[in-house]
Amino acid sequence: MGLLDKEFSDGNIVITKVEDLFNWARLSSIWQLGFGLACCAIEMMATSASHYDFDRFGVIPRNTPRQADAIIISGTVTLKMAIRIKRLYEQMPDPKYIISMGSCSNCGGPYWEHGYHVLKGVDRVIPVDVYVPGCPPRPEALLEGLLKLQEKIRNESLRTHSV
Amino acid sequence: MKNPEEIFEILKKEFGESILAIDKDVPTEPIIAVDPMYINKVGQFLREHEELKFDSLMVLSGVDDANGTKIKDEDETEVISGGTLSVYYHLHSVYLKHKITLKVSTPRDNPKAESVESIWKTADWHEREAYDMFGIIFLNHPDLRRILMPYDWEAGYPLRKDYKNPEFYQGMKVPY
Amino acid sequence: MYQFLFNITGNEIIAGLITACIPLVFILIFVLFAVWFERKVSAHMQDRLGPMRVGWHGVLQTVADFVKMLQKEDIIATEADRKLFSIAPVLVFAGSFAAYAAIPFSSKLLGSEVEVGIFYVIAISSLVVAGILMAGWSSNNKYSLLGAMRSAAQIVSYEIPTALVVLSMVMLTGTLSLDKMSQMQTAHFWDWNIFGGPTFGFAKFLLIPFMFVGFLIVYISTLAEVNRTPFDIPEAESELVAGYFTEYVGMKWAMFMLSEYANMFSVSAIITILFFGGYQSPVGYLGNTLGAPALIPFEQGIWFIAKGIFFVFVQMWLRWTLPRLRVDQLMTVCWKYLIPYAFINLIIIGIITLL
Amino acid sequence: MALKTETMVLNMGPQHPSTHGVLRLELELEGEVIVNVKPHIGYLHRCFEKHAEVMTYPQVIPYTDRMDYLASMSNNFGYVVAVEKLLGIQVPDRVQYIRVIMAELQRIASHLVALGTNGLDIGAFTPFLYLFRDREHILSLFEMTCGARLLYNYMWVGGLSHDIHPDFVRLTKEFVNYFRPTITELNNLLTFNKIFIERTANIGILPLDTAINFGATGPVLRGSGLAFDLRREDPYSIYDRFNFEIPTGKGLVGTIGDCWDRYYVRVLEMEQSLRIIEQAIDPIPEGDVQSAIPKRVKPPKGTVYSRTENPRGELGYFIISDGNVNPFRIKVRGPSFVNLELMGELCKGHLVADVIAILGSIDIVLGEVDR
Repeated sequence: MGLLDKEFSDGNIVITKVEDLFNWARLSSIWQLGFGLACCAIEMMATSASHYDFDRFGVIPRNTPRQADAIIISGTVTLKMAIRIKRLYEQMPDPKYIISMGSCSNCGGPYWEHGYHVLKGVDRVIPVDVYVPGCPPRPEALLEGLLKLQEKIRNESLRTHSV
Repeated sequence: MKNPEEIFEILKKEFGESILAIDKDVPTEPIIAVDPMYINKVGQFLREHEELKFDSLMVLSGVDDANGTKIKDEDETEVISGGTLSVYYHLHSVYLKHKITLKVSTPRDNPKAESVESIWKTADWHEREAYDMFGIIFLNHPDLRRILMPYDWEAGYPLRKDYKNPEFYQGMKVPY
Repeated sequence: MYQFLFNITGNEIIAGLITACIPLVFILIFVLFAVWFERKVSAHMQDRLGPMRVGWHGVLQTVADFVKMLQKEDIIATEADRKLFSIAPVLVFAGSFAAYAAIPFSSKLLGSEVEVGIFYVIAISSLVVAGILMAGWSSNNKYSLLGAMRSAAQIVSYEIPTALVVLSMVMLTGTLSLDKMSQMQTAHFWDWNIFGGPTFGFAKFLLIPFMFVGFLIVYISTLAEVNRTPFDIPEAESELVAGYFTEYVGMKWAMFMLSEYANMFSVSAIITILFFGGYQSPVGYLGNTLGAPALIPFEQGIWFIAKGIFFVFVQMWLRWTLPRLRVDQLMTVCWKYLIPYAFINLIIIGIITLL
Repeated sequence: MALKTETMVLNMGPQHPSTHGVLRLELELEGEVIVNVKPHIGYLHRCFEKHAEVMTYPQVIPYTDRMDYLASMSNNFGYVVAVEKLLGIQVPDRVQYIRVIMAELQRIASHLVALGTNGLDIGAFTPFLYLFRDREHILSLFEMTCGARLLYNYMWVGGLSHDIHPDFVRLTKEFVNYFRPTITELNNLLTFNKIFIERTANIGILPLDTAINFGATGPVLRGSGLAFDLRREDPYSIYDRFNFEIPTGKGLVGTIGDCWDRYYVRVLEMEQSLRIIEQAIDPIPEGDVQSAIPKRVKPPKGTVYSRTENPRGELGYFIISDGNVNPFRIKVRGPSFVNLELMGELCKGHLVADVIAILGSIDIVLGEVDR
């Protein structure tokens, strides 16, 4: 965003307007990568089904990492799967966000002590934006996690990427 | 419909010394111990015999009996040496509706047993899982490699009682 | 329209540019509307609400999607064939946009009164196949290669039943030009071709069943040409992940979506012209009754767009109810059923027009 | 000189829209026709058996929930029946009746997801959402009794965690009356839909003897024509008090044992479960559900292998106890783990699109395959 980094003398009216528009667009059409790992994936499916309807917030599942903006890591991340998740994260185009859903992907969940094959938290492999607690979190909790992510995007500024 | 004692008699008569013993005192199910190198012949016989017709292997589970001696090696972790790793076969006949449990005990340092994959196709993955979790090698199994753990996992066999977690796996910290 | 502008400006380039811009503007607005419309239609069919939070009832949803896609990082895979990779979406969009040149929106607003209108449209819309093959090959990804192969085979083989039915309609109406075809079906719905054409007589009643068969054949085969369910095998989410545009990101992928929806409308437009009286209104014009003939072209435009959107709605309706056909079943439907029926239909209509 | 062709290996990787979670299928393709399928599993191996060795008997129950997360009630049921057989304790009738009702409700919910995703793989998106709408009713019933939507930890060794809600009986009856017409709605929309039949009839035909040899159980085995249901074969709990039929594949549309049969067996099973619920719901006997729960679960030294009818097939728990508080070894026979071995057998000679249809009809849950 070299063009916009130049400080206009009279300041920020132009930038905040454009910033709001860009942030509003990014937050109101978050396309999630359609893949689930474990029990949380069933709750994620229930959230995008008719009763809780993810589509109200503009979230539609996309199948290829190329066209997805956010991954919802829903389920236990095992060591064998962690390598794949890292590659998926790298394949996604840049303004991308990660929602870690469920205590398994937050910190290893019920498998933290004796799970020899479980990665203790997905943030050891990819940077996470929003953690949704619960095992599995209720659909309302996932929706609240999405709203938290939207809030975070709303405050992002074009000049310095806030992550 | 035969109960385990009759089946044990038939097997004893057929195979003689390779059928070791039957123990009935332990609750809920009598178990017939079999010699590990003859298990595929016994299995073939159990499947073909018209009075028995055990045509489906319900489950094949590896067990670490942990009955060896516990010795402390240099960094004060205890390693079990000697003792046995055993494999339990639960067989069931769909048409004659009777069940039997076989047990095979193999020495812990080089656990070898015959594969029954040629008799019951379902044993293919069960044996691979027993190998993956305990290191029991099944002779002439089509492709015996790890099934649940990553293929390049060198830190031993996880379900053994004396298993220790590796520190790192491909750059990721394993323990909490 | 071109002639009218040429008289004003006197310079062909400007006139040509302006007449080309009108369908482009229409397509952009239509795509913004159609994507939102599809999400709302599919949502309400599935007992849920669809986009609600972005504007009143999610009206600005597609605008948000569009602006978000502007910000996406443009990834081209290292082994991808760089030049082909970027040309493919442009070619696919060019194919579907060029078809709008000959579509008469109303008696006044008409790209170019081309004598061979329908022939041009069918020829130009097969340009899309080249673009799809390029996209599939250049993104160096097994899934897109499989998707591109399938969609090329599908589009090429479904052109034949479309061409046959169009041939039978040309035989009936006697002209190739879309504009004349629309004018012939005068402003009352019983004169439309679906009900046997304008001339009253015994042939008109004989024609009606074969017109319906022709309409069904051409509707099914244009569905397949536009890759919509039950024929959307090239981008079958469940098998090929996303077909030939698996590797495309942001704006390049938006071009594919633009051309898919543009194709959907152009195909529905062709069907309305062939069978449902193009821009003629079914119940006569308000302009005549109020005595303001200048009003008629706008009414015609509104009727034309309304009919087009109705057929686009039916395509969406089919997409969210029917499962998907397999590739070989799709080919058997085309070669074993649609083409023979189209031939028989062609012969019978020929005989009837000779009566 | 024959044209030299080599097969293309296509990876339907762990992230794929229709592999029901994290399963990698390595397809060897000859053009579009499949030469060989090699499933790679283990992407969701959560070390259940290691946890079972370090936890006490009651602590293992939440881990059984997370194995087959679509049928947690049946997992609890299987484990609890096994431990009670080892302990030799008798459970009051009220607990038995509630357990049967919960297991049958869970069977309907699990079949709804199975049928929905099977339709979704073949491209029918809307039936998936209708079935999920009906499933929400069952989830609210579960939520009313034990507070959780998906993983319940409801059945304890010797009893239940909570007694049922006062108007649970009324709401279940309402659900049964509401649900019966929706099955016919599903049949009109998807089961007898021409394209769905075209895509699933005569695909992935499983002859009966290979099914038995591969140890397939549940709707996969019954789809091939054998009426083998553990609730009737080897009745546990009080299933022998109810009368219900065992639906089997009859090849109405294609041959016996094809994808459509496995699909249709699940639809008929849902109706049978409704019948069981109706018979079980009326006379739920009175009593305290936690009366038979032992203070400390310390079974004697010995082994037990008990098998129950999970919606996907025979769920077996092989427990070896050496007399102290936590189990010495628990081996779980997951039905999906065994049914998944059929993939290599069923997909030979089919097209890529059929692999998805066959995988959907076998209906696997990765939590149970990888344990």
